[in-house]
Amino acid sequence: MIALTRVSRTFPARTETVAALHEIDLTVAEGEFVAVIGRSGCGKSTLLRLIAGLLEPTSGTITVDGGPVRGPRRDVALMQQQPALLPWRTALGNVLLPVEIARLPRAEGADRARELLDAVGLAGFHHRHPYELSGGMQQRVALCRALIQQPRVLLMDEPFSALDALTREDMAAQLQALHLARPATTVFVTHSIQEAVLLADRVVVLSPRPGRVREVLAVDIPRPRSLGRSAALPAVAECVAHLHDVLAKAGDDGRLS
Amino acid sequence: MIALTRVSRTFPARTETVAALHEIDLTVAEGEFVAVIGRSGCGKSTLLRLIAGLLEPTSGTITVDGGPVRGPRRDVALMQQQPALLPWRTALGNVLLPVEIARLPRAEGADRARELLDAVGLAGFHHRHPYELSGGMQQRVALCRALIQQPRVLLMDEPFSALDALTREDMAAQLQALHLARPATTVFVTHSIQEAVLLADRVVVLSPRPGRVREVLAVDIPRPRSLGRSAALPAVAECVAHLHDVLAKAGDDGRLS
Amino acid sequence: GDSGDAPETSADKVTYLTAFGAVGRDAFAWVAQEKGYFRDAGLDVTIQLGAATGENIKVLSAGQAQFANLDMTGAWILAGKGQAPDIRAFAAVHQQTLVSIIALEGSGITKPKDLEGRKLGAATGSVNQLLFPAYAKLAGIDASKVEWVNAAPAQLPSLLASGRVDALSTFLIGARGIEKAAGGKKTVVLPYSEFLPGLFGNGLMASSKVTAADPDMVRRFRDAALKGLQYTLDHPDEAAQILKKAQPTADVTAAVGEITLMTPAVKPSGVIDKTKVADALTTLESNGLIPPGLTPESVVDFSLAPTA
Amino acid sequence: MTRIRSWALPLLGAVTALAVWWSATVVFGIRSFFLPAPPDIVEAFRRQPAYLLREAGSTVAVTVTGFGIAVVAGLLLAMTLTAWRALERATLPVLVALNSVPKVAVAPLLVVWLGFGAQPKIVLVVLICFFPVVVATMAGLTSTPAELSELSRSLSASVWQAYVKIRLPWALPQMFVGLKVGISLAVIGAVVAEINNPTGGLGAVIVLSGMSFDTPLAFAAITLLAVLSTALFYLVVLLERLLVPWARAISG
Amino acid sequence: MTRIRSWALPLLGAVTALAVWWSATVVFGIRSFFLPAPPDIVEAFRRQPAYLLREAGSTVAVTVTGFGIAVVAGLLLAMTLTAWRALERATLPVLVALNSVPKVAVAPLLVVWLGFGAQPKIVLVVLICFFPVVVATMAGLTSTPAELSELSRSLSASVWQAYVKIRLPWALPQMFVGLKVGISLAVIGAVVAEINNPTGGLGAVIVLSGMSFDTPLAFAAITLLAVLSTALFYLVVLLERLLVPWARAISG
Ligand SMILES: Nc1ncnc2c1ncn2[C@@H]1O[C@H](COP(=O)(O)OP(=O)(O)OP(=O)(O)O)[C@@H](O)[C@H]1O
Ligand SMILES: Nc1ncnc2c1ncn2[C@@H]1O[C@H](COP(=O)(O)OP(=O)(O)OP(=O)(O)O)[C@@H](O)[C@H]1O
Ligand SMILES: Cc1ncc(C[n+]2csc(CCO)c2C)c(N)n1
Ligand SMILES: [Mg+2]
Ligand SMILES: [Mg+2]
Repeated sequence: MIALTRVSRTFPARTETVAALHEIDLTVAEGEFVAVIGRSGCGKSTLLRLIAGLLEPTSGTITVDGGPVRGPRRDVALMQQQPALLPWRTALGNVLLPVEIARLPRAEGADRARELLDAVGLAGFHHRHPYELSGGMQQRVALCRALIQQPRVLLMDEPFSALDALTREDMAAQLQALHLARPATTVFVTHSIQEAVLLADRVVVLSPRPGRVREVLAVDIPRPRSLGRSAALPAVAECVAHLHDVLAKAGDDGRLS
Repeated sequence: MIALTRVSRTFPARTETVAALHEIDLTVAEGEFVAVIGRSGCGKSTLLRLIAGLLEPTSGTITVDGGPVRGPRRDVALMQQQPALLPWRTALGNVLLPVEIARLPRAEGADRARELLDAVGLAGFHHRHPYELSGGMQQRVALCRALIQQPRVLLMDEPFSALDALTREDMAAQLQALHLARPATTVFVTHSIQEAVLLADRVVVLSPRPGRVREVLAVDIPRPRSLGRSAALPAVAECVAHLHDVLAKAGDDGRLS
Repeated sequence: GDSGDAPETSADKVTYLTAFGAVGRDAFAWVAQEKGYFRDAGLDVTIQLGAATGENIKVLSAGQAQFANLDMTGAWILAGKGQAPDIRAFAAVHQQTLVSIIALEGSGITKPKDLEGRKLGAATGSVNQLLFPAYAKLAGIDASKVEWVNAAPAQLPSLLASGRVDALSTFLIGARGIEKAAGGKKTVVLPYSEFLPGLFGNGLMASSKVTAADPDMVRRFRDAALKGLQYTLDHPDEAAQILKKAQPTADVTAAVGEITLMTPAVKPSGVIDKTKVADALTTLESNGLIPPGLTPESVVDFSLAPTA
Repeated sequence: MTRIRSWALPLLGAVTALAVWWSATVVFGIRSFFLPAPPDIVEAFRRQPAYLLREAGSTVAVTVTGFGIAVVAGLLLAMTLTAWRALERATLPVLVALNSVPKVAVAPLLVVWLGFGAQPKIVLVVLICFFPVVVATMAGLTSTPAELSELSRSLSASVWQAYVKIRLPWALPQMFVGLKVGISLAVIGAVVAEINNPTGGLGAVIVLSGMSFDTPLAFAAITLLAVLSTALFYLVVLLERLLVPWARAISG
Repeated sequence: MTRIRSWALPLLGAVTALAVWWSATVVFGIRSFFLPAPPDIVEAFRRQPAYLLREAGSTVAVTVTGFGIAVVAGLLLAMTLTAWRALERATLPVLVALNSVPKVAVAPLLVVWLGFGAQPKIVLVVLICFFPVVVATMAGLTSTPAELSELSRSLSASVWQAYVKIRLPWALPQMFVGLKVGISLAVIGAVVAEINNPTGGLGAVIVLSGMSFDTPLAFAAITLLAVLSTALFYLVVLLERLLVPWARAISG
């Protein structure tokens, strides 16, 4: 479904050019759930932007659904790292934006939007504007906006970063349920190794500066994986410990003082 | 150092008033490190804003250093939930903002800013503007900006939320080192129960809607606590498990679908 | 504008431009309107407020108005430059130019010679300035010793009253208004016509397109307008009241003043004497204001102008 | 309390301004021909209130019509120019050049071309207030935050959808800067047109009363104009409050 | 390639505008005293280039001086009014009312009060371009995002520091809307003053040549004015590029 071949991306700057990604090779099969982890600044967001067709690679080729990526596609949804909510719309209105843009039936869309908002725990907040919501609430609105599109490809950039541990687990469980019911090809950037292991078919570890694929770990734990308490399963613990080590060796970023 | 007595805060809205915090009683001793955890939207950011003097309580009293809070104070530093960087300043320039505002010697400040930026892994990025930085990098710049003030009271709102697991551990370790060397009275909002346990003298659990103090747990593990791997210590694990349970019972927010 | 009574079905719809807004010298048009002279002549006249000579000529040329009252001397200077080739006068309102030097009593200006070394205000680029060298030569003063100040016409009285200039060159009929502006001080008036008697003042004009297409209508308009002029001279106060009724901004006292001051220069017949026109053109030529070659026929339609 | 102060302060300001003006005329002994004192103006107004109000009505009609046309046209042009940057680079300099032609010089030409009706006046109003609307709206439309542009692109929004759903709402607060400057200029444009072609309106009153040396009447017209222009300005401000309440909420 | 197109497009626009104008004069057989064709204007310019350029220089001097004063004063006023909202509520309506007094009506008074020198002209320029600068800067100064205001408050920044370090830089892109509108108005203000009091400058050329029916000369002056005004406008744009490069970087 998604295939990156020797994809590099640099950003020009006054003094020196920043190489964000270097010769990335990666394929994601149809319906597969791939998690991406890596040090801050290693190019995860850049990777998602490239797949979403928002950025062009400096070199290399990206194909989605067999065709080269020339720009954003309707069947690809991106949840950005920032909530990026429209301040003049309520929570519900923000979730409905993709419905309006795709010109889908509004009534159905509104029903689904309300269900989604209720599901992420924003039942009483449908008609609140973003500035009346806490950071985590805003992020959940953005999550609903990505999910309402029911895309074939779902790209998520740290979707749960503003959520507390428990809400995070709830959301991850819901995402897993949705994925099992209707498997969208998913690339999921996360900071939590555990979350990556519990959600993904494969975990991609990027090393920083420039971002390269350091390791790809297949997680062969049967689904549905129970989250939270069961994170202590030996298989999960082993994967987590392994990824932790890979990540620790993956770069000298964020060094101790 | 900090004392909240029956502090409540509501937000007016068109239809109904949102009670963000309800009769909070909390004291933080001089040099103490208190972590605050709670469900998304339970009022953690509101609590910090109240202590920082940015919001007024609807009822109740707040004192810092013996005096009632009437507005922001120079010896209180707040790291907000959003990076809130000035887009026209470089990373270094952003870190130097508090130095300039407090009219401290600029050369010394610049040295310290550079040290801090290097310490958080932004050695090559001193002269980059915020839009050239990744989300996690921006957050680290904001962290440096809070730390450069060397305040007597340090209020941090999810300072590591945009960081990957390993960078997060590095940062927490540095923060602990700084705190041991020069103990500022710290209120630290976090999403990670483990982080709360590893850093804090006491962990405050807020229950949502309205936010109330559900439990205050003293963490009696000797410092320096080794982070990362040692998180598996039985004492830590016990605390984490306990807080997890409290949090799970603390509200029905973010319910599963 | 004021369109008078309901037009008859056969009435010719025309637009008439006044010489300078709505002041006493133009009152006769509203009198003709009010008294029904235009209607009786089968005309449905819309009176528009004109601006300076040049603007009025442009409006006539463009066909946005059929008739206008404007300064004939100024128009002919432009015609001499080939700028108003198709404009023809068909009745004179002022038989002599009303351009004058106006100063305040006590300013030390009582005769032309006193102007030397003084500041003179006039409408920007107006005929008043163009004519001054000729006036100066005949009055025996050195024109180069006078400093000119350009300003908008309506601004001139305040420049004089505030002492920013020592005298104005403007139409003598404005004297009453200037006295009002100067807080009741009396004025000293030195008319150009003392030395330049042959020049015309305001006159009624049309483009040659109009005069050629419907000379009869032009005659009807001319006669109705002149009838209004006659009535105005006979009844200055009533004329001023009629003006005030149509144009609420008009000042009755100043209007009566204008009408009585202009009366000596007016022949209600509107006659335009061909030899006088020729003389006037010669005066302009000899003072270098127009190149030679302009004939009376090219500026006046003598088939339409009253001859006696 | 808030309600009371919401009227008290502007009133206080107006009264102070009047007091300064009045005492200046008294202290410096300025004659009413040069600068009439407030009572002279009140007197002038009371002499013919119906006339003045009728002319004010005609000025408002011209102003509002021209402003309306300018806003719609300016909005469309700003959208076109920001959507198609090559067109902007080709036409904006010409627009700037045309805008710099003094309207006072254009007014007589408009009469020559369009006659004495309301048309040339409306055209002048459009010409004078078009530019600020375009410049401000263009600035607003190009200030969409990168993450919102990215959102709209990632949703494959059409150009039109991106404008209607995202860029234009975001631009509204800045567009209102253009509208506020524009409405003030619109009134001035109407007056300039009326001064030039005094068939009606407060501009005609100003120029004609000037010719009759009736400075108090001219100032009565100017005062009405000031009241009218302030009212229109605050109508625009009111519209802003209604349309973009969120802008005040996200800034502090 | 980009370099070439950066000149080619504006040039294309200018040439197209000229072509439309020229062909209009030919097709409709417009006489040169109504609307001269480009060659008439070039001819008029070549008759006395030194004179025209000298007068243009004098117009530029008046424009730039007045604009400079208006920018500084407008900035200070906008800062004062946004820092002290009670003052804003008391004085802004008066300011709006004063601004609506047509400058054309004020110009003669200025001459009576200040004489015939450059002063009344500069004052008129200041009066005409002050308002857009104030409105735009105020809008910019009140649009600081809530989190940045919160930052500045939490740092206990003084009002002055908050303005200089945070609110003003943030307001710059919006302030430039006011500057761009203002510089165009400034040129117009200079011309209006010069038309009224034609002691020099391109406005004097316009009104004097208009009086003597030398329409091509008037249009030569108007053309120079357009060129000059466009140049000043793009100088402001250049300044914007230099001062607020980050504004383009954070929007898309
Ligand atoms: N300005 C505001 N207007 C209205 N309601 C507000 C406002 N600020 C906060 N709230 C409400 O107050 C409650 C607490 O918000 P707060 O931001 O303190 O939560 P939080 O604990 O920080 O959440 P998170 O972990 O998601 O950041 C929420 O229900 C929110 O909707
Ligand atoms: N627009 C840009 N201009 C210049 N450099 C950029 C730009 N966008 C990203 N970069 C650089 O590219 C690198 C990768 O950035 P990216 O945002 O992809 O990181 P990330 O892995 O998402 O980090 P984080 O976990 O902190 O969000 C960083 O070094 C960043 O400085
Ligand atoms: C108060 C007053 N001032 C000036 C004039 C004269 N005037 C009016 S228009 C114009 C220009 C004609 O070339 C001139 C000289 C006047 N009649 N009344
Ligand atoms: Mg990222
Ligand atoms: Mg929060």
